[in-house]
Formats: sequence, C-alpha cells, structure tokens
Amino acid sequence: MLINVAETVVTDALRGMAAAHPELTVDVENRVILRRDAPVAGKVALVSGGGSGHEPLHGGFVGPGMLAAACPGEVFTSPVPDQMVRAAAAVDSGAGVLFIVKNYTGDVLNFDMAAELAEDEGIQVAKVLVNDDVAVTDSLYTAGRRGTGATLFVEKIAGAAAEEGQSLERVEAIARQVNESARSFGVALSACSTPAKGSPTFDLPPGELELGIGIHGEPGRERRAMMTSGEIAEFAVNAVLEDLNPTAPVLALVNGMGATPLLELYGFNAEVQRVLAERGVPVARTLVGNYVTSLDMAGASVTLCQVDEELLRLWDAPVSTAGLRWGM
Amino acid sequence: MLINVAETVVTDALRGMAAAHPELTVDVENRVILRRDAPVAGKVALVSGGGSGHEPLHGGFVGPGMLAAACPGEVFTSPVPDQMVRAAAAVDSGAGVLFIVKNYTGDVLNFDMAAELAEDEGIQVAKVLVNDDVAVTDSLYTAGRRGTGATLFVEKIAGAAAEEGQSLERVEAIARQVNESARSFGVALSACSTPAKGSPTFDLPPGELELGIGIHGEPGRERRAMMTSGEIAEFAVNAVLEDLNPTAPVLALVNGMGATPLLELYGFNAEVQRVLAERGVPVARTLVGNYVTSLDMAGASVTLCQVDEELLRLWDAPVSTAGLRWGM
Amino acid sequence: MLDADFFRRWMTATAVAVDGAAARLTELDSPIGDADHGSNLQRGFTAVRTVLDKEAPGTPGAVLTLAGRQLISTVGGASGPLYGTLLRRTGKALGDAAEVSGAELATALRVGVDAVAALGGAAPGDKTMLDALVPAVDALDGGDFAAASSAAEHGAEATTPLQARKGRASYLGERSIGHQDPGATSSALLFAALAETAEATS
Amino acid sequence: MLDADFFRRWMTATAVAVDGAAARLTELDSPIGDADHGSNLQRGFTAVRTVLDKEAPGTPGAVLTLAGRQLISTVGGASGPLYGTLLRRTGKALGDAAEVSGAELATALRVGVDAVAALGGAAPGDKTMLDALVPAVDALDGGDFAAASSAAEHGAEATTPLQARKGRASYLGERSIGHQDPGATSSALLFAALAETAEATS
Ligand SMILES: Nc1ncnc2c1ncn2[C@@H]1O[C@H](COP(=O)(O)OP(=O)(O)O)[C@@H](O)[C@H]1O
Ligand SMILES: Nc1ncnc2c1ncn2[C@@H]1O[C@H](COP(=O)(O)OP(=O)(O)O)[C@@H](O)[C@H]1O
Ligand SMILES: [Mg+2]
Ligand SMILES: [Mg+2]
Ligand SMILES: [Mg+2]
Ligand SMILES: [Mg+2]
Repeated sequence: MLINVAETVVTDALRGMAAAHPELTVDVENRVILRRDAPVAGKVALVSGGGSGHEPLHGGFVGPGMLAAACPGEVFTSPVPDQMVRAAAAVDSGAGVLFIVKNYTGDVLNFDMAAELAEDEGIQVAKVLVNDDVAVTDSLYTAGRRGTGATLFVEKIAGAAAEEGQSLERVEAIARQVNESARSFGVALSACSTPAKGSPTFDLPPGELELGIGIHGEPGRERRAMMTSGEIAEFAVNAVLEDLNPTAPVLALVNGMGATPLLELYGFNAEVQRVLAERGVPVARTLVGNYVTSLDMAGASVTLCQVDEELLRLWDAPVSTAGLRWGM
Repeated sequence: MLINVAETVVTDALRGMAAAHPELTVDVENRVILRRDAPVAGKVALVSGGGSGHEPLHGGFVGPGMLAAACPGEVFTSPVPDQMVRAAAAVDSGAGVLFIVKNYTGDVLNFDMAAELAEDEGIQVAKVLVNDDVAVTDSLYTAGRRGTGATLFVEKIAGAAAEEGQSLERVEAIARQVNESARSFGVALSACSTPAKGSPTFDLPPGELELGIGIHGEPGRERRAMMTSGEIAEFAVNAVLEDLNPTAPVLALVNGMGATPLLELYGFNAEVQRVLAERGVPVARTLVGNYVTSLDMAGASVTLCQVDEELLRLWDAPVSTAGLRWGM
Repeated sequence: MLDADFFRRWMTATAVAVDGAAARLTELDSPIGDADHGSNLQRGFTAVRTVLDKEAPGTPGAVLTLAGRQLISTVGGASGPLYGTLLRRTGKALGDAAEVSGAELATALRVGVDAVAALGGAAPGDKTMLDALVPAVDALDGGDFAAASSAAEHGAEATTPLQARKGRASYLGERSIGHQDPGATSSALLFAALAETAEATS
Repeated sequence: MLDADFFRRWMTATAVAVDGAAARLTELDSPIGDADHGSNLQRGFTAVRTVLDKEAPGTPGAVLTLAGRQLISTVGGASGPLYGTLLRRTGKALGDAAEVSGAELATALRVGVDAVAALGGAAPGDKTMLDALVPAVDALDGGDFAAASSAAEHGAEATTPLQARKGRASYLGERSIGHQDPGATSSALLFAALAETAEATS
C-alpha cells in the first residue's frame, strides 16, 4: 500500500488534495472539503460524506454544480456528526442544506445526529437517503438497500438544481426522484485491502467472482466461476431491470471498483449497451470510469437512472469538480 | 479480468468508448479515435498512439485542445503504420500533422514508417519523441529513456498551441520543449496482468516494491523492501531532480499506475509536495490521478515539467477530452 | 458504592482491552463487514482516555456522558453513535450523584441498552452488539458484574450461528452465518472491563 | 529450385510453429518484456496465411514481400516492423524470378537481415532477434537449411547469459541477464520452418 501509516491515511490524502486543488478549501484538521466560494448567497447547499476509500466520491464532487461540502470519514467508516455540522454551518447561506446520505447504518445514524445538532444551530436541514443497490433486498431482515452508484447521479442532478437557485424543498424532491429512479448492481473480481487490515478483506481466488457486492470490500450475495464481460453485463443489467422498469431513457453509469483498467471498463460498457439495446432500453447518456470505488477492488457496477427532460437537462448542466467536470 | 476474450479486448473497448462518447468519432474497424470536427481548418493536428492498457492515454486525450486523433494498438503493443496513416489523413487540414511518439522501439519504428507513407500521400508530418523516464539511462547500451508521464504534458500543451492556430514548426518546437523540460520516475507495488497472459507479468510479493518501472508491466531497475509513501516520494522526486534542475516553477503529475486508490495517490501527493518544498522547487500546478497507466498495476509515478509563462498559459488553456477537461 | 474514579478506571480498562483486541475485532469485521471495527473502537477509546484525563469529570454520570459524547465525535460508523448513545444515555440516567450503587448502574445500563435498541432498530437475535448487551444487563441484576461479563461473552459467542438482520452483515444474507459478530464481541469487552474494574476495587 | 509454393509453405509452417509456441514466446517476453511477443506474431502470421491464400502471389519474391507487408500492417510493436522488413527486403532482393536457388535465397536473406540491423540499430550480442538471424544466414551458406536452423536455435539459446542493449529488455540493465530473448526464439522458429519445408520438399 502506498501509505505512511494506516492512522494518517485520510489526513495525508486531505493534505494532498489541498495541494492539488487550490480551487477548494480543505480543512484538514476538521476533515471537511468545501467549495472555496461557500456560502453562495441564496443557494441551497448540498453536503455529503461517508467513509473514505470511495474516491472521487465524495470529496472529488465538491464544486460549482455539485456538492458544497464533503465530510470524509476514516476508511469505510462513516464520518462523525461534528464534521457534518461544521460543513453545514460553513456552507449554509440561509437557503438551507441538503444532506445526501448513503443508506448504511453508520451514515444514517451520524447524519441524523448531525441534522439535529445543525437544526439546533438554526440551519434548515433536509435529508435524502440513497439506496439503489438491488443486490440487497429491502426487507425487515436487512439494513435495507445500500447506497452506491446512484449517489453520483443524486449529487450531480440535485447539485445542478441547487446551482440554479431552486428551493430546498425542490432540490430535496429532485434528489429523491433521482434516487427512486436509479438502481445499481455490482460485481467484484478481487477483494480490496484496507489500510487498517493491510491485506484483502476476503479471499477470492482468481477464476471466481462475487456477484452483488457493495462498496466496502464486503463479499457479495453469491460466488460464481468467472464469467465473461458479456455474461456479467447480462447479469448486472438484468438484476437492475428486474427492479427498475424504465419507461423513459436512462443515464448509465458503468463504474469501476478501483483496480479494473479503463480499457476493460470500456469493453464492459460495450456489453452493457448491447444488453440494454436488446432489452429495448434507450440510453440518454453514459459515464464510464472509476467514480464510486472500493479502494483497490477489481470489478464494476452498473447504475441506471431513468430521466425525464428536466433531470436530463440538470445532468447536462455545467459542473466543475475534481472528479467530474463539464460545461465550464 | 473483466473481458470477453483476449483477442477482442481492444475492439470491445473501442465499441464501449464509441457508446460513451458521442462527441468522438471512433472507427472501431480501423482502430482510430478522432475528434468529431476533424479536420479543423487551418489548425495543426496532433496524432498520437501506442499500445493499449495505458488508458486514458491516448484515446482519452482526443478532443478540442489536445489530440486530433489517437491510434490504439493491441495491449502493450504499438499500433501499426496503417492506423497512423489513416489518422493523419483524416485529421490533416493542410496545416500539417504532429506525431507524438513515446520512445519505445516499436512505437518509433511504426511511427517512422507511417510518417514516410503519410508524406508520400502529401501530408506534412513532424515528429516529437517523448523520453522522460529517468530510470533508464540514455546510453548506447539501452533503447534510450522511455516515454511515460510527460506524454500527457506534451499532448496537452502542444495541443493548446495547435488549437490556437500556431504553425506546425511552432507546435513541434513547443512539444519538444515540454519533453526536454520534463522527467519522470515510477514505482510498482504490484505487477499487472495482460489479457494475453492472464496472470501477473512478474512476481512481486507483498512487502516488496519495484523502483524505476515503465508502463508496460516490466519490472523496474531495482527491487526493495516496502517503503512508506514519504520514502517513495523522496526517492522518486530525488531521482527526477537529479536529471532536471528546475530554475522555474514546475507542473507536477502524480500519476497512478492503475490499481492504486485515489485516496493513496492524494496521500502520496502530499509527500511529493513536501519533498519539493524541501528541495525549494516551486509548483505551479498539480494533477493527481490515473492518467498514464499500466493496466491493473499498483504504484505511482511522478513527472515534473519546468514551465515558463507561455507553457503555463497553454497548460491552463481549455481542453475537452474524455480524460482531461477544463475551461470548457 | 461506585465513584467517578471507578467509572474512569472502567473506561481505561475498556480502552486497554480494545487496544489488545483491535486486530481481532477488525479480523471479525472482515468476512461479514468492512474490516474497521477494531480501529474504530481503538480510535474512540483512546480519545475517551484523553478527554477523561483532561476534563476529569467529577460524577459517574458525567464520566459516562463525556465518554459517550467523545465516542460519537471520534468513532463514526455504526458503532460510534451506538456505543456513544449507550454510554451517554447510561450516564444521563445516573444523574449527578457523586456515587452510585451497583443496582443503580444496572438500571441505568438498561436505559442505555434500550436507547441502543431504539436508535439502531435491532433486537436480540439480529446478530448485533445487542446480543451481548441485553444478556449482560439481564444478568447484571443489582450488580453482579462477573455474571454480566460472562453473559456478554456467551451472548457474543452465540451470534456465530445467527443470520444477521441489521448492520452491514445483513447484506450477506445466509452467508453471514458462521461468523461471530464484531460488535457483540466488543460489547463483551466492555463488560469484561467492568467486571475487572469491580474486582480490582473490591 | 524453390518456387512460390515453397515459400507459401514456408510461411504456413512458420504460422503453425508460431501458433504452437505462442504461449512460450509470451512467457519469455514476461520477465524481460511486456508479455506480448507470442500473441503479436500469432496475429501477424495468421494474417499472412490469410492474405497468401487470398492473393496467391506467383513468385518467391512476391510471397515474401506480401508476407512482410502484412506483418507490418498487423503486428505492431518492435517485432512487426522488424520481421516485416526482414521478409519484405528479402522478397525484394529475390526479384521477380519464378524460381530461386538455395544460394539466391541465402543472399537475399542476408540483405533482409542487414535491413533489420539497419532499422533497429542492433548488432549481434545485443540480445535481440539478430542473435539468431545472423548465425542462421552465416550457416545457410548456399542453401544448408538444416545448418541454418540449428545455428538459429543455438543463437537463440546463447542469448540467455547476455545483457540486453536493445529493445525493452535493455531497460532492465543487468536484470535482463539469465533470460532467453523472445525475438531470437521466434527467429529460430522461422528457420526451423524453412528447414522443415525444405525437408518435406526434397
Ligand atoms: N442497527 C444496529 N443495531 C445495533 N448494533 C448494530 C447495528 N448495526 C451494526 N451494529 C453493530 O455494529 C458493529 C459494526 O461496527 P463497526 O464495524 O464499527 O461499524 P460499521 O458497520 O459502520 O463499519 C456490528 O458488528 C454490530 O454489532
Ligand atoms: N532494436 C532491435 N533490433 C532487433 N530486434 C529487436 C530490437 N528491439 C527489439 N527487438 C526484438 O523484438 C523482440 C520483442 O518483440 P515484441 O515483444 O513483439 O515487441 P515489443 O518489444 O514492442 O513488445 C525482442 O525479443 C527482440 O528480439
Ligand atoms: Mg465501517
Ligand atoms: Mg509490446
Ligand atoms: Mg465495520
Ligand atoms: Mg513484447
């Protein structure tokens, strides 16, 4: 691992981010990454965060047109309420703050506590839960569906709405709509190694893969013998479409888990597009790359998000962050 | 590996790229990626290419402000002259074509042949060789220094000059200046697996690292026991500075080899910046990410490029490609 | 009767136990979690020691409330708010008495454990820390710390055959069976530290 | 005398040999190269077979010239232009005679090998394909194909103790010592196929 010691991985990364991105305010001590121009008068501010190890999510999505602030926790550990409260206070212009929370027990509990504390400080806070992962059944017998790739769609599209000056209520509704319109499925070809553990979190021999993984190095729902890119695309797209019945074009995110080369991801995208065409699902936009990662895990996930004209317009709107940038 | 079969890895990726990037023209059969608006009247066109497996290099750098075309070869195998000639013919507006060639025997020989053939077709061709890797001594006893991270600087800065409408002679001179002002050093924490071989190209036990690697899964010059991020930064920066004596600010590229998480890369950047500060080298701009990769190799490289005001202005100029985008 | 110093020593003993068990807790969190439980609690209880040394709260309630707040501010993850709430709510239930009895502590811990159940929505049998916490407070019964400790220990071990219904392990469905829950394991450490502190005091 | 069909069969025999040795060539290209030499030549010689079947050139020179052009257009890497040039320049040196003697082929191959040396800037001893090619044409001497084949084979084996001074392996410096050069190994296959074709013809 390219690190000093496990204990300083997150602060080391924040120092490095500060050096690379003078357009951001990086508060290394308090672990908050902020838009340099925050608070932006009259505009709703989006705050997200979660465990580190998913980069560019979330810190790489701070900037005009997307997040106002991100709170990085320890690796795979949700941040603490203090970070979120500090972020909210720093970015709130009076127009309110939207917390974007991936559905994990830790993230939910910490953001809930932070929302209470921030409201005590007079900040108007709304929350949106992202829970797009179809590999987990949303039942009484689980912690509910996990938040994974759809987080990028929620942050980008709600971020564009906020940038336009839409109200907190409206931005929250849009974020909720994006989440409800999006589903994901992920596959691992290798485990990942956390700095704290220093070795792979589980044992996955070459020649086997895990279907239905999350983004925290957990094994998936099922282990199988290696499949081709085409077979994996069929499995993933079918799993998503079982839960999502798009009646309009979709945004497609073909996302690498961290260690899968872009060459392979693009090849995988070709198969994803083939399956979508076979299933009669029109694709409005496609994004291919390592966006919502799980350290050095090999593998990929597919997220589809059904969009109407309004969501597509907001998707296409300018964005300027370290990890996603277009139109400005 | 997330592939169908080794034989179709490159064409699969091109199909997937075509689907994801309607703003590009991807000629899958002939293996050429082109700016959609090529040829651009009155402007010099940059053509590069090389073996696949280094993505986003080069295909991800095609677009306004950077390359006019890229020719992807098989994995780690330089493309063939036919691709380059076809690319040159497609992008030449009459203002001439600049071939940007990484210094590897295969790339040099194939681009040389292509240049002859293109000139036979009446296209004015200039060539620039990129050879920035200080791990290889440039002597009679080697194939000369390899081209690695500096390729990104050459393509971006010369691309901006071409976009401004500068002459072939001028663009070539700028490209040459960038190459001469840039040096790189790379480190591997793991080998990579090529689709043809299907397993790691060499054996690197955890707890050891290779110093002075290239970008083709070769071992480096020396194997050592694992070092900290800070120690690696010192080794790499010192190796670069031994060869480059910057008398002006530098651009810094802290580049991942493919499988090193962005979290670790940013942390590594913090250490690189520390060493540069200690050595009294001012840094004008820093880019951190996976840009010049070696499939799923873990590790990183550091490229420094001394810039004057003109080069810095061209670096900051707008660019709009799949892999690098700002200002538009 | 148990004074503020007893509670401070309890927290210190827990921190020491967590330090010693951190690698094991992270290991347990690998096959059915995300390999961070040990480092999470280690970070948290190290901070608890520091803040207790610095602020030296004078009552049992204040010790636990401060410890709980510190866990919330430094741990993150699921276990930060849950353990933080456990200690904070237990501490609040103890009020501002300078000394408390074992029975009072038992009652207060019941309040804390109930708060954990309410916050996380889990029940015994879901393969969480509650599978150690609930039997422990049941066994505590007026102050039998040794019994509470062994009940917690047994509760933790008994999570192995369970299928998880809460927390990260629940994502694995049936594959969560056959692994001991890391949070239940650390809860057993908390009660072992309590018993050890009581032992050393008596 | 050797006619176009002989040359076509030589190329086919080479393609078959390369198919069989592809994994080994790639394996040799792993520790001191980039693990592609086998698949490079396999792709190239498969294309050579296809184009020779399709265009059926009528003279020895035309067969080799076409084969060389095809290698250049399909292989890439260092070996594509080098092997392409070898065959193309040998073919051109053969002119447009319908049949050529063994001695004429020997002379033409010398021209081809010289062109490889000129293009790549390497000399025998640099641990490249020239370490097999040069001894092979030296031994060929008027048409002794079997001698040429065994000289190529020995030349390839003799690259193992050498330190590479050209191509990718040179990046490794002293670490290139102790490995047989993949390109020299495939050159030995080319001459083995020539000997085998001559054997089958006589
Ligand atoms: N809803 C819940 N209620 C009670 N305990 C829970 C709940 N969710 C998780 N836990 C406990 O938390 C432990 C995991 O803690 P930790 O690894 O620190 O957090 P995270 O799961 O966020 O990585 C689990 O082993 C379990 O005992
Ligand atoms: N300059 C050169 N002259 C002659 N032969 C060379 C030269 N450079 C490389 N070679 C030969 O090419 C072989 C490698 O071919 P290949 O693996 O197909 O190409 P690449 O090195 O581009 O991956 C080497 O083993 C060597 O024999
Ligand atoms: Mg965690
Ligand atoms: Mg090669
Ligand atoms: Mg955990
Ligand atoms: Mg090779």
